[in-house]
Amino acid sequence: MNYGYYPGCSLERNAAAYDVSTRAVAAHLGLGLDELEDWNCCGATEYIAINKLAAYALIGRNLALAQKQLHAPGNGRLAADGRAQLVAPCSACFLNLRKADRYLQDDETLRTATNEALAAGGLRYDPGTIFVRHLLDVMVNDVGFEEIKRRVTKPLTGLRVAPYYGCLLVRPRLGGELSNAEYPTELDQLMKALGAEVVDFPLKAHCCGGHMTQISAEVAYELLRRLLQNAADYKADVIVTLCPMCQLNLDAYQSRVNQHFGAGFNLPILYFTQMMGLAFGLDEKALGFGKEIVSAAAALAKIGEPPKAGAPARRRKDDKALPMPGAKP
Amino acid sequence: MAERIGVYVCHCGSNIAGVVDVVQVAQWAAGRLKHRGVIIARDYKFMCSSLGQELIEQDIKELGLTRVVVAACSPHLHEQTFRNACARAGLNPYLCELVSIREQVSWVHTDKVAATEKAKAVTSGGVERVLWDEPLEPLRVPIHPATLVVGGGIAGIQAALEIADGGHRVYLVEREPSIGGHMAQFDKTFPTLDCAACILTPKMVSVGMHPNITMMTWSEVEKVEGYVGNFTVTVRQKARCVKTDLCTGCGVCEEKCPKKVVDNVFEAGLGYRKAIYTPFAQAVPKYPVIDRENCTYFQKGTCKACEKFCPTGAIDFSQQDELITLQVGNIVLATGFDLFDSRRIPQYGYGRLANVFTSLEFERMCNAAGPTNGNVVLRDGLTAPKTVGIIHCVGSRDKNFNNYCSAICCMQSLKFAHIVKERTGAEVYNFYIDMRTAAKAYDEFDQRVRDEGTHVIRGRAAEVTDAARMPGEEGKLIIQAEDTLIGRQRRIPVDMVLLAAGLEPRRDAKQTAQLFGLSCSADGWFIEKHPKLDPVATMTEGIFIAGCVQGPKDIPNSVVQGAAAAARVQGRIQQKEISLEPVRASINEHRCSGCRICNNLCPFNAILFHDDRMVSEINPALCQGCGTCVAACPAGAISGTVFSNEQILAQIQGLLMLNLNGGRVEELVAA
Amino acid sequence: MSENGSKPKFAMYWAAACGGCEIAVLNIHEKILDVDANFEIVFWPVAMDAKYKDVEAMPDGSILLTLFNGAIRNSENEAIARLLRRKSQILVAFGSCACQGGLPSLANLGTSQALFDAAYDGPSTDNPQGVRPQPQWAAPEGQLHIPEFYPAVKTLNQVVPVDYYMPGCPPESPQIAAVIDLVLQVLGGKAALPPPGAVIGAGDSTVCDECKRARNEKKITQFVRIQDVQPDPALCLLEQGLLCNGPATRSGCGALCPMAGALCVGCYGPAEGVLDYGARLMTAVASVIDSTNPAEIERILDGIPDPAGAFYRFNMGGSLLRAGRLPRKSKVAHEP
Amino acid sequence: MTEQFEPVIIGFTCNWCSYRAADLAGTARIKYPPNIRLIRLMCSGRLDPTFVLQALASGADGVMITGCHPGECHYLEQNYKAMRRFLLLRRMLTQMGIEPQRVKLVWASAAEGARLAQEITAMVEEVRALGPLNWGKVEVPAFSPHPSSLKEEVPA
Repeated sequence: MNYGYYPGCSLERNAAAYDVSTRAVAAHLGLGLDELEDWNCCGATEYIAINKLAAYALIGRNLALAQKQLHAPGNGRLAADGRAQLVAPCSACFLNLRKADRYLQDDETLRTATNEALAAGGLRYDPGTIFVRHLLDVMVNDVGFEEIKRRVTKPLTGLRVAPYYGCLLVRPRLGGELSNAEYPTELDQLMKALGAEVVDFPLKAHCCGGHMTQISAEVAYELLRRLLQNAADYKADVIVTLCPMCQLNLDAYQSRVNQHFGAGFNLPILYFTQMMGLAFGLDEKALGFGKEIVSAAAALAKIGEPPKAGAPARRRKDDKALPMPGAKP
Repeated sequence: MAERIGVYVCHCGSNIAGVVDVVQVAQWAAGRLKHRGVIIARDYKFMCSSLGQELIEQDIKELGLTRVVVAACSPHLHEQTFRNACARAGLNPYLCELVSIREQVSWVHTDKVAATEKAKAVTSGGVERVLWDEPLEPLRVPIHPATLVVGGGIAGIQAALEIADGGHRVYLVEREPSIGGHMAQFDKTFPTLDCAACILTPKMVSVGMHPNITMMTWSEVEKVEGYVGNFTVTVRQKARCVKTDLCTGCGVCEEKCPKKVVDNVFEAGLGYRKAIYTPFAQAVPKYPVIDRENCTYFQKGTCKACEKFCPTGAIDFSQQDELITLQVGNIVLATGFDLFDSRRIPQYGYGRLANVFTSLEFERMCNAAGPTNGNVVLRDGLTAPKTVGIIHCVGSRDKNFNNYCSAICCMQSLKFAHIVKERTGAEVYNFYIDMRTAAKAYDEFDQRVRDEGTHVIRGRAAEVTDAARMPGEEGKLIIQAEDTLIGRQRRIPVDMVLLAAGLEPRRDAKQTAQLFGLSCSADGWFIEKHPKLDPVATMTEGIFIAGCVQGPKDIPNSVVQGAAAAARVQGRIQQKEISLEPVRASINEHRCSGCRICNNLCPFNAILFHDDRMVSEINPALCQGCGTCVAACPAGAISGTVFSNEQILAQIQGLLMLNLNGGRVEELVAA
Repeated sequence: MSENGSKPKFAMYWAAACGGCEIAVLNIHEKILDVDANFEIVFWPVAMDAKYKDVEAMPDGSILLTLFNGAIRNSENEAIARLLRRKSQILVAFGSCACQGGLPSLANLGTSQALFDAAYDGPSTDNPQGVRPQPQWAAPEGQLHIPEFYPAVKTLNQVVPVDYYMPGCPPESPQIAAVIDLVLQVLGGKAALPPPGAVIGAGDSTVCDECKRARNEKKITQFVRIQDVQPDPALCLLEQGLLCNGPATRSGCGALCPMAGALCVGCYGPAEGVLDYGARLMTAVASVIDSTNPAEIERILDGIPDPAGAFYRFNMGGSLLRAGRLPRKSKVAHEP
Repeated sequence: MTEQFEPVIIGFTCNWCSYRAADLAGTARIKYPPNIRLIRLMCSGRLDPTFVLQALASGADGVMITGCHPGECHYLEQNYKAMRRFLLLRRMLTQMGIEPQRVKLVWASAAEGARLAQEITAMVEEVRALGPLNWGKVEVPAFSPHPSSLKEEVPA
């Protein structure tokens, strides 16, 4: 299957590991990623608050480029509903593109103004022609767990993974996101399919603080501490993310958080595509390992270790414990 | 024969006359509609008063009226009144039209001139329509005296007992092995806190002993045919594998059965039962059933422990399901509700966090006959909680799940708070949106529980988590909520969380509705005939609803509905026959081409196709008169009484006032 | 009925028509000799030479039977309709066009301008001078007139009262023969005329009544066009998603088209008592679409690219909307 | 004072929901313009497209079809049939040059008196903006619309 590909700025710099692992895994799975030509920044999370029209024109330009490139005759990238599919790995880019498509559809004034701005560059965007999707959605729903399981050659056995979704992918609900905004499970299932031991990570959809590190560091550190503390409490070896912002915050600011709270967190933060590549047996260097600030080497060394916990204790005759909901006898 | 029409315009005090110039309307009708057959048009203060009705009767007799049009209130209010008046004067009641110039004119418009013009148009529509009215007789259907009650919960039990006490045969069908329903699972009932079993068991025993009640448990209705007064119902009696004539209910089989199963029905998943079981000690009937899916013998071919130990030889593995056909005149549906599945709100942790319980689990927990013998303990079965959080409105009043209020959860949650306090002395926090305690002695109960020291926090819980953030939270479940009364986010660490899950229609409610030919609201609750004035009847004649099948309600209201449905049924039986509105469709066989367009349009299966003659026919007793087939017949071979094509087309012409000189002469005066 | 022992007079006329009705009359074979033997044919432009002025010269009511085929497209059609009405005792609307407007009345969906554009300026027209018909033209020989083209096609009964209706495009020859037999019997005093206004030469059910194809309860999930499928030869065509007009079309033709595997196109018009042909067909077809989802219903309806044409093919002129505002049959409340 | 065009709209209502909604609007004294005239049917499934055509051909400027919300039909599912007929009818009317705003399908439960009044008000304004339908400007023949209904001027 073929998709338009919008990497976004982060993937060219701090999240280069996400970009290379995405491309490597996609190639391995036979997914065609057709990068948009001449794409520009999505405006990230704050631009919309500063100048709405400029923000929509900025995002709209990418959608217009996608429409031009993906709807070109003979392109063959159209879905059954006639829309072209555009994949964004970054949650912020994904949300901006998805939101812009929807709001341009709903708000005629905004649509007209945006298209007037785009016309200056010889472009226009017809809302609804591009179906914006997050990379995780494509992996889970188009490729599917069965296919992923089939591709695993080096299962991630023994590695305790905390799956972290962040907030931009799950909210707001504009259609086509993950199954549950409050407690999504797709990444959990994906990691299980790769053979990892997945910890039930209660803060999986809580905020990482976003750009709060630049505005009010103390607030940001507390948010990050909660996430790291929770992952550590659950004895996770790594936190797996799907968003460059989350990765950056948890990775780059981990030492500051340790300093600030006198803590000793040492949790590598990796992209889910890196884990996929690893389990598929792809070359580690080609997956961007080593670019993370908190080194993942020690954690990854655990892969293949036998499970630590012994067999679950047999139920004793006099055990008074009540069955859990949905328990089989 | 020339038609002689009387037109009567009602003032309704000032209700109509205050906006519509009724005198002018009457004069206009007498003059301008004369060539349409109007020979008299009167206005009168209150047409529905006995004097008003007498006016019509007198005109029918003295002026020889052949048709009557009354312009007054909604036909839903007084259509019957004026039809009766006509009948008393010897005019067929179906030659009378009531058109609404109150609800649809004087009460909704302010411009007096425009309203008067519209009243004329509406009257003119009535006059054109009445010309095409046909004299009709109501349909009379005999009523079979037996009744089917589906569902053996408290509503069904009440209905069955009332009808049986009235001396009529009742078949009570229940799909579980015992009657009792949800009420049998409860410990205490609010607000009086009397023991559910103590008040329910005597009623269950009465059902079991009643000479007029044929109880059919472990059974399901499979097919419903026929119509009001004369239903033929097929019931599948599932194989119990126990001969009830030999079984004494001693319970040895259950004791000896080696197979233990989590009981997801009666024990709400909190306890176990055997593969051969009676769901609870007071079950009626007392005979156990074998759950074939879990029975070792049925799955693996060996065991038969129950057969070996049964002192009376009552076990019979060879029993087969039986199909039983019943003849009944009326049906009461009391199939109850299912609990909202709390796993659908994953942020509350049910199914993931061990010490989160649903309301039904907790009912079983505090029941002395339940899995913990009434001890309030954590999932380990040993530890008593020191703090308990109770979350209201789980799955109710939430646009993500159900918009409606489940009606019972506030009181149930307060009851839980009381029981927890009483049994464990724990601190209790109730998280509510609005406290809804509107019934006799309910609000007093709320006050009592608050006085006992229960903390009530007004705020919908955002999440339940075991992720500790602050000291004191470790090892606890933390409920995060915004306390909207103080405007603060709060985190309350507790040992146990109870989710007051809402009530939902049965998972198979849609199929049940289809089986009985009823309709469900968008939420899935069965629709009553009228939400206020006819709450237990349905659109399908002869089928009544009672209890939670109609919508969430507590025990007193379920009992009330059970009794109300029984009263309606008994009234029917007493009448021996019932008159039905003759709104029916029929097919002109000569004109029918047998194209079969209409064949699958009738949800009541009233349309029959005769293969031999290649024509379709409508069974008037099954027809409910919706007219869909009339509107669909491409050959125009189907006609419908009371709402015929001619009547409606004429009314359109009349409303557009084309009865005058072939054009729309009376334009509305600009408003 | 005959005067002075002479034979009763017969006339036949074509207005806006294709000529098929005339052929159908000739197609009754030797029965045509009975017509000749029993009638004096006074006016039949396709069969004999006659001038309008000859008809005008006849006494009013002197023609016993006139078969009028074709719709009213222009002022000439209307003038002759009025003329023949005046001269005839019995005026029969003969064929789909006279009864219901027929195919010509589909033109009512567009404007006259669009029609002329298509005829005189279409892609297949060679008209370098851009000639358009002119109602008047000054020729060297004097002022020439052509009939006025009406903005909409009318049925015969929209311009004159009609005694009987004989539908079909064309009416089936055996039905014509039967009607002629009947008229002859009436002339011989052996039968009575049907009630005025009746439809003659047709049945009063619909085409399905005569169609032998097997049928079931209908559930339509898609509409297909007959050129795109190989229909089951024994099964109801509508059930196969083919828009057969049979269910709504008056019987009498013997279901020739559907029996031969072609769709009924509705030329026999509405069944007895039906006010609007297209509405009846449309409501029937829509009722059996097997979906409750508006988007899916719309998708299924996309299979009918031209609903107005599909549901009113032969019946636009006689339909409610394209007939303009008409007083409906009203129940007589007072004795006259 | 310029005279405002007052459209006439024929409304078809279902006995169980929208007619009761209209009654409720009355009981609650909710106001709406007097331009609509209602006809009661037992169900929106009774709605024959002929009625709509007849209303438009007889001088109505618009037609409002109302019924129970999908899934709430008192006859189980007949409102879906009304919906199918409406969707097809609307396509055909569009071909005939009748603006789609003139024929509307509105779902209204018995409890939605206010909503029905709102819908009526909105539709009256919409049709007012469109102007008269003027269907009568197409040929107005003086004779019976249907063969079988001819009663007069038949020679013996």
